[in-house]
Parts: sequence; C-alpha cells; structure tokens
Amino acid sequence: MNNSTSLASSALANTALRHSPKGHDRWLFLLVRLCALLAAALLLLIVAFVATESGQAIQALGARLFTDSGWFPGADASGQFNLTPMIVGSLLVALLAMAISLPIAVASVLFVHSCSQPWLVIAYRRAIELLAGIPSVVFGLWGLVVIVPLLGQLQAPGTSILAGALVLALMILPTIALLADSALRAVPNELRLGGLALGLSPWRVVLRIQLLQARSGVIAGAILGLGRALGETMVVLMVCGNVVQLPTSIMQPIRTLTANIALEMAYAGGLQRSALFVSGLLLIALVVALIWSAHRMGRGYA
Amino acid sequence: MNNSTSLASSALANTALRHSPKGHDRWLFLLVRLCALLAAALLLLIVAFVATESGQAIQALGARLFTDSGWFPGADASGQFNLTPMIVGSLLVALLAMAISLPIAVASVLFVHSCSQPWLVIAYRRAIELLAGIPSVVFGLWGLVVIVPLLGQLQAPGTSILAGALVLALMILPTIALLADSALRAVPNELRLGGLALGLSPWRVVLRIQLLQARSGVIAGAILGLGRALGETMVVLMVCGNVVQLPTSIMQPIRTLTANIALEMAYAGGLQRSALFVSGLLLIALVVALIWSAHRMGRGYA
Amino acid sequence: MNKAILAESCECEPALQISGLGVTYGNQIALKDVSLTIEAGSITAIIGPSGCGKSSFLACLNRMTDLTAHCATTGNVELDGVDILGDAFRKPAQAAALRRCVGMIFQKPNPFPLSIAENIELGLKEHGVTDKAERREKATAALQAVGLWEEVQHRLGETALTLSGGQQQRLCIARAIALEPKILLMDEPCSALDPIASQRVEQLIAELRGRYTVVLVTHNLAQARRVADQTALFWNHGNGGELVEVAATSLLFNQPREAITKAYVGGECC
Amino acid sequence: MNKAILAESCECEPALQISGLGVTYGNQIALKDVSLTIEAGSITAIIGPSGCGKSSFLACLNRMTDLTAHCATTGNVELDGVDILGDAFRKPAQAAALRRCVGMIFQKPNPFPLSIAENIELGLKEHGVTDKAERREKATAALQAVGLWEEVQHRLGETALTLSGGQQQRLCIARAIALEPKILLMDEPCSALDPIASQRVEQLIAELRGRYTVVLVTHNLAQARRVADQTALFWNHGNGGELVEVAATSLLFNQPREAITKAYVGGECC
Amino acid sequence: SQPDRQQLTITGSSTIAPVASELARIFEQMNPDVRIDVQTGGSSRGLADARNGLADIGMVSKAVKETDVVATLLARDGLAVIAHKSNPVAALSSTQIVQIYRGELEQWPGSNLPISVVHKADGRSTQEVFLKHFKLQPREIKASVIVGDNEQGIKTVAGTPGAIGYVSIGAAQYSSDNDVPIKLLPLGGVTATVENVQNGSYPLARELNWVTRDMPTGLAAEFIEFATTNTGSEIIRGLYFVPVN
Ligand SMILES: Nc1ncnc2c1ncn2[C@@H]1O[C@H](COP(=O)(O)OP(=O)(O)OP(=O)(O)O)[C@@H](O)[C@H]1O
Ligand SMILES: Nc1ncnc2c1ncn2[C@@H]1O[C@H](COP(=O)(O)OP(=O)(O)OP(=O)(O)O)[C@@H](O)[C@H]1O
Ligand SMILES: [Mg+2]
Ligand SMILES: [Mg+2]
Repeated sequence: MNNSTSLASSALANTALRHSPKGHDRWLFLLVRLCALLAAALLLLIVAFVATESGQAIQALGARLFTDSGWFPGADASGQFNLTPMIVGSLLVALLAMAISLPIAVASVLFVHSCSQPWLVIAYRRAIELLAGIPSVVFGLWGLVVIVPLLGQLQAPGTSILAGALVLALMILPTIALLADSALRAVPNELRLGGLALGLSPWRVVLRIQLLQARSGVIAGAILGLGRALGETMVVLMVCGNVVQLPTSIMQPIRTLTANIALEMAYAGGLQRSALFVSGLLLIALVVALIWSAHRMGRGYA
Repeated sequence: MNNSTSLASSALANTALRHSPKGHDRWLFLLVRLCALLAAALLLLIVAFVATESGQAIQALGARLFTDSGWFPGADASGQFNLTPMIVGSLLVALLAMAISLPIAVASVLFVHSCSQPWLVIAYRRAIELLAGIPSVVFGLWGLVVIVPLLGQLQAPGTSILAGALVLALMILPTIALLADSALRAVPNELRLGGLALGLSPWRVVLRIQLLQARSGVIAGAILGLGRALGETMVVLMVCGNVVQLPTSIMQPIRTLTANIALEMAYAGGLQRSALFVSGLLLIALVVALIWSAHRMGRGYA
Repeated sequence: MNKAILAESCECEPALQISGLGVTYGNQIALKDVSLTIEAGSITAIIGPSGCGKSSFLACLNRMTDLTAHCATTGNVELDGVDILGDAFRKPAQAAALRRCVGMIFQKPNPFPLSIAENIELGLKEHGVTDKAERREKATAALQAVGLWEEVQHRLGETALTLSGGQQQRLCIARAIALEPKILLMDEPCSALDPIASQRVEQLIAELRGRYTVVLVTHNLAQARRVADQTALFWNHGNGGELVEVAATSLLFNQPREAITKAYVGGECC
Repeated sequence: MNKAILAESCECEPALQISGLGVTYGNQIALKDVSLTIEAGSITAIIGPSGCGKSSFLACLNRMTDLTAHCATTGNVELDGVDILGDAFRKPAQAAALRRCVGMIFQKPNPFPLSIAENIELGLKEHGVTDKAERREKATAALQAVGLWEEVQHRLGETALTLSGGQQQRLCIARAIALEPKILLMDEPCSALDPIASQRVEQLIAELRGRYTVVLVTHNLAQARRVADQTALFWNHGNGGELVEVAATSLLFNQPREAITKAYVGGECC
Repeated sequence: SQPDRQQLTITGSSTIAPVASELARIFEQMNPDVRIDVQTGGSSRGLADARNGLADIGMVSKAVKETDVVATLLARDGLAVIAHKSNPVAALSSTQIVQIYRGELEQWPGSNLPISVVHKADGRSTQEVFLKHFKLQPREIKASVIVGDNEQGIKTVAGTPGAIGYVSIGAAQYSSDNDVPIKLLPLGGVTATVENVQNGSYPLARELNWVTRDMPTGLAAEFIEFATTNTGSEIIRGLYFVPVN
C-alpha cells in the first residue's frame, strides 16, 4: 500500500482527476456558471444604471429628499423634492395588497391540495394560471371601470389606496398561489400519506404538514408578489388617484413611487429627472428590505 | 357485532360524524373554501368584463379582426381592424424572451443548488430576489436608454422585437428562477444524497435528479413568466417601436397587443374601444393556449 | 396516562371480515381473492416474499389505496358490519374517521419535518386533545412504550429528521399508538431495529393483545411465531399475490397444510 | 458482463485504516474515538443498538458527513494511504471521485423518481458508459444479482416509486453495485427483505468477498455471523457511540472479550 | 382627515403636461388644500376624458373644432423636426420630409446613414398637426418607431444617430438645452425657436388648449385663470411655449 500522504501521488487522486467533468459536460458546466454570472452581471448593470442617474439628486439634495415641504419638483434645487408621501403610498398599497392576497392565495392552494375531485383541482389550477395571464392593462381598466366607481359610492372619488390594493391583490394572487402550489407538489407523497394515516382530513394534512415543508415556496411567492405589487405601474396609475399626500385613511388617493416615475419621467429633466431615479432606487431598497423581513419571518415560522 | 350494512346505524359512522371538522376548524375550513371560491369568482368577473366589452367588435367585425387590410381603427365599421400583426408581435416578443430567460434561469438555479459555498448561494439568491423587485418602469427606461441604442448600432433604429425580448427576459428571469428554486428546495434531501453517493458531482445531481422532481416548479415558472411577458406593457411600449407590421426579422419594430391597448385605449370610443378589448381577450386566449402547451410539454418530459 | 378521551372516540367493534379482496394498480394485479377473518383483540401476522402484496393488503384495511394513483380494490372488508371499501367511505371525512380507528405504521419510516415532540403531538392535537400538558404526557408515554424516551428526552424540540433510522421507525410507531386506534396495521415495524429495540416493540405488541387488534406484516418468521395469534402466508406466483394459507400461528408453523408454506417456514432463516 | 471499464476507473487499493474517528452533530456526539482496520477484500459487519452511531460511522467512510448540516468529524480515515477526511476531499469533484470508489446503500431505500431501468442506468451513464446496450446489459446483471429481475423485467419503464418496500431496497442495492465500487458500504441492506430475498443478498455479499471490500451494518446478528469476516460492536452509553469490541466474527460471537458483547450477542434474538 | 381638500384631475396631451404640472406645482403652493393630478395620454384622451367627466380639464394641443366642449386657449407652440445631434444634415425641405415619412427616401442626403423614422401614435394631436401640415395620409407613413409621449420620442431620437422625429418645440428646446443629443431642424428656412413661433414666421405652429365639458367653474376656472396671470405666463415661457398675452 502506498503510504504517502500526498494526494497527487495516490491512485485515488488519479481517479478523482479522471472523473472531473469532461467533454461536453465540462462545457455545459461552464455554460451554467456563465449564465449565472451573466444574470448577476446584468442585475448589477441595471442597479448601477439607476444609481448613476440618481447621483445628481442625491448629491444636490441629500436628506431634503425626505424632509422637503412637498413634491413640487423642478429642474434645479429651488423645487421641493419630498419623496416620503410616495414611499408611504407605495408601501401602503403593496402591503395592503399582500395582506389581501396572501390569505386568499394560500387558501386556494390549500383547497387545490385537499380537494378530492381531480377535475375540480385541474380546473382550478388552470383558472389560477389564467389569472396569471391577464395583462396589467386589463386589470387596470377593470379597476378603473368596475372597482373605482364601486368604491366611489362608499366615499368619493373612489380612486384610493384601497382600489389599488384590491386590483393589485388580484394581480399578484396567481404568483403566490402558483409558487406555493409548485412547492407543495414537490413535497414527497409519503408525508401526505403519513398524515392521512393518522386520520387527519386532507386539508388539515396540507395545512399542518405539507405547507410546512413547502414554506420556502410560500415565502418566495410572497417576495415575488411584493416585488410585483411595488413595481406595478399601469394599475396604480389608473386607480390610485395619484395625489401626493400622506394619507389618513385607505379611502384616500395617493401617488406611488412608480406612478410618480411614469407620470413625470415623460417630461422631467435635470434634478427632477434624477430625483425620479432616486424613486427607482428607493423602490429597489424597499424590496430588499421587505425580502429581508420575509426571510426573517420565514425563519421564525420554520 | 352489528351486521347491518346501513352506514348510519353503525358505531363507526357515529365516530365518523363526530370527527368531521368542528368548532373553529369548521369555520376555517369554510373560510378556505370561500376564499378559493372568491378568487375563482373574481377571475370570472374580469374575464366576463373583458368579454362583454369585446362583444360589440366581435359582432360587428367578426373575422375582419384578423383579415382587414391593416390597423386604422375608427369609432365605426368604416375603419380597418386587423389585429393579426399585434398578435404575432406579442407572441414573438414573449416567446423570444422566454427562450432567452428560461435557460439562464434554470442555469442560475442549477448553480445555486450545486454551489458548495453557502455565502455565494445566499448572495446569489438575494440578487435574484432583488431583480424581482426592480419595477417595470425602470426596466423600460433602462431598455430605452441602454439596450435600444446598443442594438441601434447594429441596425437602426434599435427599437425592435429583440430589444423587447431582451428586457423582458431579464424581467421574467427572477420569476422562473425563484419558482424553480423553491420547488427544488422542497425536494427531499435523501434524493440528493442518493445521487451524491453514486459519485455524481453536485451539479449533475441537481440536473439529473432534483430538477426532475421539481419540474412542476419550472413549468409553473415558465407559465408565470410567459403570462408576465405577454401582459407587460410599459417595457414593450418603450422599446419595441410600436409599428403595426408583420415583422420579417427580429431587428424590426413591432406593436404588441398590450402596447396597442395602452396607446389607444385612453381616447378610443365605439368600435375601436371594443376592438381593443378584443385584444385583451386575445391575450388571455394566447396565455391559455401557451399554458396548455407548456403542460403538454411538461408531461412529455415527466 | 388518561386514555378515556381517545379510546372513547373510536367506538367500532374492532373485528375485520375480509372476503374476496383484490388490489390492482392499473392493469397490474397486486393481490387477488383474499378472504380472511380477523378477530377483535387478536394479533395477525402476514408473511410472504417481497412483492407478494402484503403492504397492499394492509393499505386496503384503512383505504390508503384511495391515495395511490390507478389503484383499485375489489371484494369487501367489513369492519363492525360495515363495508369500509364501500363508496360511503370514499368521502374524505369518513375516510379520516376510518383511519382514526385503523391506525397504520408504514414500512418506510416517514417522520414529519417537525420536532420530535410535535410529530406525536400533532395527531393528538388534531384529534381534540386541547390540553397541552396532556398532549405532552401522552407523547411521553408513547415514546416510553417504544423505548425511545431515554434516547430523545433531551432533544424533543429537535427536528425528527435528525434521528437515526431505527429511532425514526420507533417514532412512527409511537405516533400511531399515541392515538390509540382500535386496530393497528404495522408494516414491518421492526425492520430497522436491532434486537434490543425489536424486543421492546414486540413486547409492546404483546401488551396490546386483547385491547387492540393488530395486523402485523413481518419478514421475521421468528417474530411472527412469537407474537401472532394467527398467521397468514401470501405468495405471488407471478400474476398477483394470493393468500396461500391462514391458520393459528402454531398450526401454520408446525403443521402447514400447503407445500409452499412448509418450504417457506422451514427454509433457511433466522 | 463487461467489467473492464468501470473496474479500471477506480484504482485505489481498497483497504481502510480508521483511527480516532469521531462524529458530532452540532454539540451532540454521535460517535467517538473509533479505531479499526478494514482489510481489502474483507467483509466487516457493524452491529449495535439503535442510535449507537453505525450509520454515522459509514457516512464518514465516503464523506456523506459533509452533506449533513452541523456535522463534523475528527480523527482520520486512510484509504490507500490518503486521509479521505482531509480538506483535499472537501472539493466536490474529489468527493465525487471518492464516492465513486466507495459506494453506499442507505438504510432507508431512496429510489430516484425515474423509471426502474433509469435508476440503475443513470449512474452508469454519468460515469461514462456511453453505449446504451451496454448500460442495459449492466443494469440487467445488477438486477439479477439482487434477485429483482424476474419481478420487474416487464415493467422496467415504470417509475421506481411504485415498487414494494423490499423491491425498492433491492433496486438501491443494484444501483450501487452496478457501478462496481471498490468498497461497498451497506446500511442494513436486508432490513425490508423477507428471508428469501435476504438470502439472495447475503449470497451476493459473499460473492463479492475478495474482489470488493464490504462494510455491512446489520441488526441481524445471525446474518453478521454468516457473512462477515470480522465484526465490530458499537454501543452508546448515553454520551456518544463507541467501539466496544472488534474481532474476527467467530471470535466475537463465541469468545467475546467484553461483558456487553457477551450480553448483546447472547441476548434473545432471532 | 382633510374633508375640504379639493382635487383637480387634468389629462391629455403630453406636450401640455409639463406646463400643467409646473402650473399645478405653483398653484398648489398657493392653495395648500388643493391637489392636482396631471396625466398624459394624448390630446384625444384629454378630449374624451373632459367629455365624459373622467377629468376636470382636458389638455388638447391643437385647435379645437368640437362644439360640445369649451376650449380655452393656453399657449401657442410649434412642432420641430428633430434629428440626432451628430447628424451632419443642417436642413430638410418639405418635400424631403414628405419623402422620408412616405419611405421614399431611406438614407440621409449626402451619406449612407439609413433613416429611422420616428412617428407619433394615433390620437396624438402632434401627429395630426404634423400630418395635416405636410398633407400626409396616415396610411402613407412608413415609420420605424411609433412613440407615445414627447419624451419617448426625444429619447428615441437621442439614442439613434439616423433618426428623424417631430416634437413640440418646447420639449425639444428644453431637452437640447439640457445636453440631450438632439438638434432642431429649420423648416422652410425658418429656425425652430419660440421667437419665430411668437412672431408667426414659423410655419408649423399650433394652439395649446384647455377643454372642459361646460364653461369652467370653481377650481377649474381658478386654475385656468391662473395660467393667464403673470406668474402663469412666466412658467409657460420658461418651458419654451408662447403664452397668449
Ligand atoms: N403504486 C404501485 N403501482 C404499481 N405497482 C405497485 C404499486 N405499489 C406496489 N406495486 C406492486 O404490487 C406488488 C405488491 O406490492 P406490495 O407493496 O404490496 O408488496 P409487499 O408484499 O409489501 O412487498 P415487500 O415485502 O417488498 O414490501 C409488487 O409487485 C409491487 O411492485
Ligand atoms: N443529522 C443529525 N443531527 C443530529 N443528530 C443526529 C443526526 N443524525 C444522527 N443523529 C444522532 O446521532 C446518533 C447516532 O445516529 P446513527 O444514525 O449513526 O445511529 P445508528 O447506529 O445508525 O442507529 P440505527 O440502528 O437506529 O439506524 C443518534 O442518537 C442520532 O439521533
Ligand atoms: Mg411492503
Ligand atoms: Mg442507522
């Protein structure tokens, strides 16, 4: 027996070397890494783009972006550039949408996985996927034509935080539901059988056992949904009223960061344009913060 | 022993009855069903809304919506209402985006699940989630300011199918990646261990074994991503050029169904408005068709 | 250990009358024409070679067959005079009630991705033991019954997936007996257990005699001999498992009627 | 069966020199200070009560310990003169090569969600057997070796998850031996098997003697007695498993040195 | 809550939007209880929204012929034909512009740089005014890019060296003064400046109008009135438009 401890000299090491990926596999492996790198690089590029464009406003205004007396922007520093009402607006609409959507989405998935009629399950799954396919303009139109007048009857003018949250909730529902569903499907059947064999009803099994194993899916769904809700533009533009103010009730109109960008980027220049990019940067920061807390909550649940 | 075969008279049946959900559980159960029903009902409402608004155009124009000489709409039937170029445009952009995004997303996930540096994995995951949080306006601006001029150097003017597909690909990447990732995480560890114990390298194990178990996640991701790509408005409006034509190369500009709605819905009336709603209906139909084929392909793969 | 609540809640007379039972998976026959009576309070051992339909047989007794794709059953199984393979029990609530009375321990241990304590307490909680202390008490008793208590008492809060193979198996047994079902279906409960733990479980089964009805699949013939009142031998001649012989255990082992039985129980085995 | 390609590709001298080996999970000790020599071509049986660290011991021999959260090892395991617990083997490619030489069969059968044939052919394909016919041939041979061929030959394309417990276990054995690793770690390979299938596997292990080195965890003492050249008894006194005694099998069973060994092997067992 | 808070919704032409926003900003500062929401979407939207009450005031960047609404002149503006700053071409004749938009001229005169034709979407009065001036039919246009807002048009031209487009002089002047790489081409020998619009020499001029469903009252009237004050005119001039007085 070769007693040398040098790895290179041993036959085992030779084997190891000869078994490292080779031929087309090595290429595939490299390709995978390259793709992953590419994705990361593109992300950095976008963030860098937004950050660069924001630079001017951040340098010129600094904390004024949160403390100015209002949002009356101009091309130079004589304007007022307070983004706080928009941040609050974005957060409120997105979180309210999430609060409405998450329980319904999870309920839908519980239903799908505990229902004993296979045709109903398939039909329901297809319906959720269909919902995922409705374009945001259509959601926006529906909100404008159906939801806003409805809410307007309660309290005029109807364009409000609530209107935005309702439409967004419907829009992000399939994202959360499909993610939770696919994670649930990857849960091995034996866990399900184990629960059922204890005499639990199917829906309790999903609720208490399967969902636990699939929680990473629910969290990922919530993250994607939040990102979408925070980043959505068309819908909020159409139904939220776009008034810059700190709301005191969910029936009041507000302007979100995205709506602000969409409304003003079309003609903004100078500092105003840069401040709008700061909005974009803030949105990204908000998403990061929310992701972070979602993961913390997820850990608590685990 | 009670020999009656009537279920009601047996002690077992009594047990069964006494064990059906009760108390707060019954309420929770009802709530779940109610939520599921609500989601389905809302979906139907939206589809019904779009269908109703489309009615006028479908009745008045019928097949003319696909055979007219072009898209020169008007409030009455004297206009030209051919939606075909827009359908082709939407499909081309979305499918191309998917073709670019799916491999990169899957590669990212392969990378995440076969990488042995935990910090890199976490950082990468956070990066993908961050990408999910970039609002579509920002993507659109980035496309208009960075991607379009870049492509314009290859072939003017740069606003094109390819530009749209590139930006959309980046936009739907996190959706696919997060879904695949969460499904992979729900795969039981013992499968992974089994593969590694055969001397396969971690990334081959993910590729050949775990991914198989998690394919429902990849399919769900592709569906969500497609839905998002088909339904996205801001980005395509900004970078696709919006010219109504049947393209002969991916460097040519096109107009998508969503861009068409966004450009014209704001002032359209009469038949034109109704025809725009037909666009919405067509989008939904496209998504349904694509979902259907995704599931067929998924079955083939299974 | 307060047995009142749970024991009461499952009121059936735990005797099984199986006649003409068959199981198919798609067009593959797993089991055919099994007729068998299982007395209340008795211990029945099922033996036979791998793939002869033992697990499939057990799955019929609490309708786990419903949960396998393409799986169909024929014949009937009467529990307390009611055919549990009938359509009435297809409804989830009825099936759940049935499974509450007819507990099952799987061949492959499948602990939930919960803590060790929660694995046992979950079932209790779901079946109406609302008092936390009572749940913990029952869980402790169950863990002691399977001889796992000493090993895990200091790590009840850790996830059950970190247990060793044999520990997982005993946890699954504890999980089932904590609910005190009237009938207990055990699929090779000692397969992952060393002699000491095995003996403990056998002892547990023997203790259950009279109060519970046990159907035990085992590949350990000596074990069948030691604990079972009656033993059934299944065999698969290549086109679906069949019941070869069923008799009082001592009879089956000492005076087998069939040639196959004779060969199998006399074969070289531990 | 063409053994050339694979057998050649794993060139190590399959003898293991284990010294001072310990395993911890977080701050829980699973195994401590095990020193043991395993001769090339021999069969070593590991016995001991549930939770005494047998599976943990095996996991060290092909670094499966790397894959468990919070799991750490101490001491060293020399294979062909190289310490495989060293950092060099932490790299995925090196670890994969090691595992290619040191195959493992898990306590709990874990077939891949692939067809029966693919379960075996996957490993072959990944290790460079590019010829489809050759793969099928090797798979067939492996299935025959574990006595599964007759049962599954008509359903090779069906998913392996539909197999019975014992069939799954044999499939996992076939999957590992198809790759012809130099060293085979078997964790209770017969636990889900009835006497007939069990005997077949034992026979297979005996056939491997000389060509392969086998480390066999078993709770069936008679089996250890029948097949093993040397036997090691592990025991957990409550604070981590230890090696109590290791000796030639007949010596350990007939003239145990330690009192515990004497009690354990002489205890009531099948 | 603020029960007496008043809201004014103004929608329509993206040419007028910057003016409206700037006016709104000052107006809001003067009247803290007022909130004004300005949205673009084209003149046709402005007209439609004002008509059916979705907006209090519509913005229409052309002369209003419709008689069912009330139009109030806000300012005058010209349309500038714009090209990339690096483009060596100094001027184009009307015939050349027509040829370019008909797709008959595909390369810039004097170079082999292909022309990218940037055209505005239907429902935009900038487009209508342009087509009318050059007597072009919508179907004749062979566009490479169709844009919605002015800003999108400017960004597209700025990102494409061979592009030609047309936008409001105000927006174009503002952008080129702010280092966006575009230049304004003269039309019929007249340079595209606010002065030439004001003195009437620039040929491609147009009206910018407020439209309301009825005679403006209340807040809407106050706001429209505000645009004609000195402060208002100052703002309009600052954005390179020609105020009415
Ligand atoms: N879901 C399934 N689909 C198709 N065939 C199945 C399925 N489950 C089991 N079978 C087959 O049915 C037969 C009986 O299986 P069963 O699990 O009842 O055997 P068993 O007697 O429990 O064997 P073992 O001792 O190996 O556990 C076997 O041939 C098996 O492959
Ligand atoms: N991942 C883990 N985390 C924490 N503790 C673990 C983990 N895996 C095993 N253990 C503990 O380490 C000890 C030894 O486990 P091991 O699996 O090696 O036992 P074993 O001898 O194989 O037992 P069995 O015969 O029951 O399979 C046990 O107490 C077990 O609970
Ligand atoms: Mg079985
Ligand atoms: Mg073990």
